[in-house]
Amino acid sequence: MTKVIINGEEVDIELTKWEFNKIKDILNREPNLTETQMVSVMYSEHCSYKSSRPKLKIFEDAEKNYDYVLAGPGQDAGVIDIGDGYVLAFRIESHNHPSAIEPYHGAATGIGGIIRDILCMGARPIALLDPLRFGSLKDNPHSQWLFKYVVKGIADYGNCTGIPTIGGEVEFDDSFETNCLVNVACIGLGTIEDFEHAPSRAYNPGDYVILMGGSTGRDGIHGVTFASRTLTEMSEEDRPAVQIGDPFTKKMIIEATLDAVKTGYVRGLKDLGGGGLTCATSELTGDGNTGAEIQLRKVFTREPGMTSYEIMLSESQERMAFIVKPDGLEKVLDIFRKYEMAHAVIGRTDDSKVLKVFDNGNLVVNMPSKALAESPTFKREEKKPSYLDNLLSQKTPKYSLSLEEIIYNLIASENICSKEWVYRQYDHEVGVRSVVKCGDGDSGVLRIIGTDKFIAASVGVNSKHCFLDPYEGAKGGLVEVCGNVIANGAKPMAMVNCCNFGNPEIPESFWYFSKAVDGMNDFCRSLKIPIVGGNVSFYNEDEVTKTAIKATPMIMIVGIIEGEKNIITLPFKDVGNDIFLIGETKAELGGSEYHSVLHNIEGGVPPTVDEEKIKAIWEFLFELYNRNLVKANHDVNKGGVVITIAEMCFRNKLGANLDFNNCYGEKLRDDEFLFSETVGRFVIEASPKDLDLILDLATQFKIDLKKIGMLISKPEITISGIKSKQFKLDLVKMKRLYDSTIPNLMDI
Amino acid sequence: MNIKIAVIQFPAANCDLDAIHVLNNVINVQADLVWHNHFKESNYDAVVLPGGFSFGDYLRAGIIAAHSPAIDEARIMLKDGRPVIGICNGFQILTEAQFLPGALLRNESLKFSCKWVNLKVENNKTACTNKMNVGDVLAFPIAHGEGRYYTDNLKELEDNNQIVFRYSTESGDLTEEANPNGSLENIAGISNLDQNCIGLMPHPERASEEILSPKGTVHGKLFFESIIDFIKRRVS
Amino acid sequence: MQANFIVEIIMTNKEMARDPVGATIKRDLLAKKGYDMISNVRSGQYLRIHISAENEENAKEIIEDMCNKLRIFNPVTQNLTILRVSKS
Amino acid sequence: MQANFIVEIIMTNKEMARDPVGATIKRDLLAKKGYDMISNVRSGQYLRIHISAENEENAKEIIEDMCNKLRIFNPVTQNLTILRVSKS
Ligand SMILES: Nc1ncnc2c1ncn2[C@@H]1O[C@H](COP(=O)(O)OP(=O)(O)O)[C@@H](O)[C@H]1O
Ligand SMILES: [Mg+2]
Repeated sequence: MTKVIINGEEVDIELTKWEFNKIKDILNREPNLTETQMVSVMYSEHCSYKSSRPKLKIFEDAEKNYDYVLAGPGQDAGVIDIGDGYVLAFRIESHNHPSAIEPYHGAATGIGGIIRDILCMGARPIALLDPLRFGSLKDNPHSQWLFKYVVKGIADYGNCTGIPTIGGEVEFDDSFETNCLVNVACIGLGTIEDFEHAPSRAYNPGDYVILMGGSTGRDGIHGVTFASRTLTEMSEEDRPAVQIGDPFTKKMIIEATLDAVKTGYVRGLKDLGGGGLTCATSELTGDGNTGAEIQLRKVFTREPGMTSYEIMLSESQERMAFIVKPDGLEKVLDIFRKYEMAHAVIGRTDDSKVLKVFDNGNLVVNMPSKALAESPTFKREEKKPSYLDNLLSQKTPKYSLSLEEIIYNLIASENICSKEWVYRQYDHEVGVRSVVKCGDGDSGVLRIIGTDKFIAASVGVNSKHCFLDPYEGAKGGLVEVCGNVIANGAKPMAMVNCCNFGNPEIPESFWYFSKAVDGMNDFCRSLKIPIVGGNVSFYNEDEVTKTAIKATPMIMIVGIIEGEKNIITLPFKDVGNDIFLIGETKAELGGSEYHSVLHNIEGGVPPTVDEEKIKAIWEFLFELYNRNLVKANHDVNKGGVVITIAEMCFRNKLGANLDFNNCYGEKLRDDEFLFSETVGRFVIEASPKDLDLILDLATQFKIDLKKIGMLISKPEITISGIKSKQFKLDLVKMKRLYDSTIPNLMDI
Repeated sequence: MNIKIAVIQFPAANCDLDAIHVLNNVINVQADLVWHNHFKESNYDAVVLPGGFSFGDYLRAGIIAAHSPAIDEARIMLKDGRPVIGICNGFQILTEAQFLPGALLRNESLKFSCKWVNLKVENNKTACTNKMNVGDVLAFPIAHGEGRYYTDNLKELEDNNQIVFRYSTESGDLTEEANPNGSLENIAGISNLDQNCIGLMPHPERASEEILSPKGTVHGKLFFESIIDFIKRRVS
Repeated sequence: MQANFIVEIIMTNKEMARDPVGATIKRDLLAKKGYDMISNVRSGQYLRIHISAENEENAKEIIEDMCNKLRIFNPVTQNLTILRVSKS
Repeated sequence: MQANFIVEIIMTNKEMARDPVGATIKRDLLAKKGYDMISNVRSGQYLRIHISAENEENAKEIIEDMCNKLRIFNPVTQNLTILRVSKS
C-alpha cells in the first residue's frame, strides 16, 4: 500500500510510488481518483502478470512456429486449426482464492469465467475439465467441506450451462489444506470464419460498444486491489468478497453471443472478468490501436448511487462487451432482445487511441488506451530451497507389510482410489459428443459431429513430484498428460498450463515457478508441442505458517484422433489376450504414493524424463495403432504398474496372470519395481497372434517392452517372477476398496 | 408424408440441440428448434420439450417454463392427440404444467447423478414405446438432480397403466439398488391417459447412436422411431 | 392509498414427499456427535416478497392468491405458510 | 432442567450479494404474469429444528454454534437469521 494525495485527499493505492509517478509521466498531469484506481487494477499481479511476464516470454512464439496455431499466449484462449473449417479454443484458469473461502460460489464463478474466455473467441464451449487440490480428507472436516462444495459448485454451474465436464483430476495433500486449488479448463469448438471476424480487439473506429448480460453492482470491487473505505459508506461485512454465480444468465449469454457472432456484424468481443469494464475497454482499444468514448451512465446498474470508479471496476459476473459495426447494430440488438438479455450501447470507438469515459457529461477518465494495457514488470529473485537436498537423499525404508497388503492399502488411498464420486455429479454427456466417458479412458474423447475427427483432452500434474523437483516434475506432468491422450489414440496437438505457486516475492517460491516454466518449455520444444496459453496463480501461501502449496504447474493437453477406428479405451477386453509393459521401470519412488501412504515420507528421488525415450515410445504406439494391434491402453502412474493393471481389469470383470521375470535387474528391490512411478510407461492389451510382430516392432523402435502376462476370466491377479514369493490379489476386494474410499469419507 | 417435429428452446434448455441432432440426422425427420415465445402448434405433428435447466431450475425445476406461452400451444396438441414428449427437464415441465400427474423432487442423495441405467418397459401402447415390448430392458443414461418421482395417487397411475418405464437391473428386476434417485416404485417415465403425452427422466437422445451407447444397445432410437410411427398411424 | 409491505413465505415438503435435506442434516449431526439434543430437522424454501398494497390484509391476499394461481408452491408435494407480513 | 423447543432459522444471500433465484422469479414469472406491484423477491433456505435445551437462549446458542460448525451456512456470502424460538 502506498499513500498518495489525489485532489487534496489522501488515499491508499496498491501501486508503488514509482508506478504512480509513471502514470503522471504518461498523462503529463496528476491522475484523478478513478484513473488511479483503474491503473492500480490493471497493474495488479492478477491482470498484469508483472512477476511472471518476463519468464513467460519464452512461451510466446507458438503462433510463429506452428502454422495450425491461430492464437497463442496473450489471447483470451489458445486457438488451433483442426481442419474441415473448424477451430478449437481452449484455456485453463485458476479460481483458488475465492474457492478457499466460499467453495461453492468460488468454484461456480471459476467455471463462469473460463466459459467467457472461450466465448470471446467466437467458439461454442463444448467441454470443461477440473483439476483440483485439497488437504487430505481423512479426519478433516474442513477439507471435506471444501471438496464437497467445490464439486457441487462446478456441477451446478457446468450442468446448467449445458457444457459437459469430461475430465479432471484430484489430489489430496496437506500442503493444500488452507490453499485449495480449483483450476478449471474449457474447450470451445468454432469455425475459422467466426474466429476470424470476432477478435478480442476493436480495430475499427466508429463501431458501437455494447454491454450485455447481468447488471453491474458493487460486488467484487472489494475483490480487486484497494481499500474499501473510499468506495462507499457500507461497512465491510455488507460487501461480499466472493461473487454469486448465475449459470442461467450465463447460458443465455452463450446463446445470444454465438447468435450475434453468426450475424457477422460483431467485430470485437471481450468478457468482463477481473478489472471489469476497465480491463475490457482498455484491452479492446489498446490492442486494437483505437480509442473510445464511453458513457458511464448508460451502464445498467443494480444499485443506485454507484460512483464512476465503482462502475468502471465492478467485477459483477455474467457480462460481455461487444464491438459492433454500425450497420449491424439493430440486428445484433434484436438478438439480445429475443433472449431478453439486458444490454446497452455504452459508447463508440474512434481513432484517438485514447480512452475517454464520461459521467453525465463530465470527463472522468482520459488516458491513452495502451497505457492501461501495458504494465511494468518486475524481475524476481529465485533461490533453491535449502531443505531440498535433504529430502532428495531420503532412502526408501524397508517394508514390513506384505506386498499384497501394501497394494490393498494403495488402491484405497485417497489419491489413487476412484474419482467416480466426483464425475457422477457432472453431466459429462450433454452435447451428444462424449465418446470416451469419464472412467473409460485416461482422457475424455469427444466427436466433432459431421466429421470423422475426435478430440481428446486431459489435465494434471503430480504435485508431489514437482515439490521435489519442479523442472523434472513439470516435464513429468507433460509426459503423463500427453500419455493420457495418447492412451486413447490421440496425437497431442497443443498445451495450455496454469501455474499455481506461492508468493513470488519469496525467492524460494519463485524458484519453483521458474524451474517449472523451464521444464515445460524444454519438453514442449523437444516434443514439438505448442504452448498456446496459460494462467498464473501466485500467493498460494499460508500466511500463518509461511508455507507454500506444493508447486503445481497444471497442464492441459488437447489431442486429435483421426477416425473412429483409432479410438483406444482403458478396460481390458478379452480373456487370453497378452499384457505388455512398455517403458523401462527405474527405482523412482521420490514423492510416490507408496512413500506417502506406506512410509509417511515425502522425499526420495522423483522420476526424471528422458525425452528421446519418450519420443520413441510415442512413435512406437502410433505404429501399433496404425496396424490395429492395441485392444486397450492405460498409462502407468500413481501407485505403479499393478494398480494400473487392476484398474484395467475392473470394467469387464477380468483378471490377470502376471510374470515380472526379466522386467527389472538385480539392483531393484521388489517394492522399487512394483510401486515406482517412473513416467512414460504404458500397459497395453494385444492379441497373442500379434506377439512376434509387436516384439519385432519394439526392437525396431528401440523401446523397452516386456510381455508381462495374460488376461484370465477369474477376477484375480497373480504375480510371479519377483524376488519375494509369488502372491495373489483379489480383484473383487480391490474394486470394493477402490470404489468406497471417497463415498465413505464424504457420504457419512 | 412430411412429418415436422418442434423441439422447444426454453431459456437454458440445453439438450435442445441434441434432440435436434438425433431427429434430423439419425431418425431423418424434419425437426425445428423453436424459441419458446415463437412456438405455433399448427405447424407441427409433435412437440419435444428437451432436457436442460429451463430458467436455471430456479424456484423449482420446470415451474417457470410451465408458464411459457409454448405450454399453451402444447396444450392444444395434447388435447387433439398429437405427441407431446418431455425428456428430463421436459418431464419436470410437464408435471408442473399438470399435463402429467405427480412431481419430480430432489434426488434422495441430494446429488446430481449422471450415469447409464436400465429401464424396464411397462407399457408399449404409448406414443414413444410402440416399437418396444413390455418387459424389454433398455439402456439409457440419466443426468439430473431433481428426478425423484412422487405422486399422491399411485393407485390411479397403476390402474390406468400410465407407468411407462421403471428403473430396473439389467435383467429387469425392480430393486432398490437399480433406483438411482429414490423415485416412488422405481418410476422413470409416465404417460397421460390418452398415451400421447409422455415424460421421462432418462435421455433417449443420448442413446440413439452406436458410438455413444454400450455395446449392442441403441435403444434411444426405438423411442424416437415409435414417435414417428405413432404420428403416421394417427394421420392415416 | 398504497404502501410497501414485505411478505415472507415458506414452502416445506409434505410428510409423504419426504425431506432429504432435513434428513441429511440430521444424519450429519448424529455422525458428528455432541448434538443429540437435536431430535428433528425439517427444511423448506423461503421467499421474501416486497409488495405494494393497500394494507397488510390486502398484501397477504395478493400473495396467497398468486402462490395458488402461479403454483409458486407445488400443492402435490408442498405446504405453504405465510410467515408474516410487515411494513417495509 | 431441559425442555423442548423449536428453533426456526433462515439463511439468505447477503443483501449486497446477488440473488439470481429471487431475481429470476420476479422477472420471468411474476412480472410476466402481471404482478407488477411486486418490486423485489429474495430467496433463502428455511430450517425448523427440534431441540431440547435449558431455555430459549440456550437453544438459540446451540443452533447458531451448530450452523457455524457444520457449515450449514457460509458467513462469507450468507446471513443467518433466527426467525423464532418457541416451546414445542
Ligand atoms: N475432478 C474431476 N473431475 C472430473 N473427472 C475426474 C476428476 N478427477 C478424476 N476424474 C476422472 O476420473 C478418471 C480417472 O482419473 P485419474 O485417476 O486422475 O486418471 P489417471 O488414471 O490418468 O491418473 C478420469 O476419467 C478422470 O477424468
Ligand atoms: Mg492416466
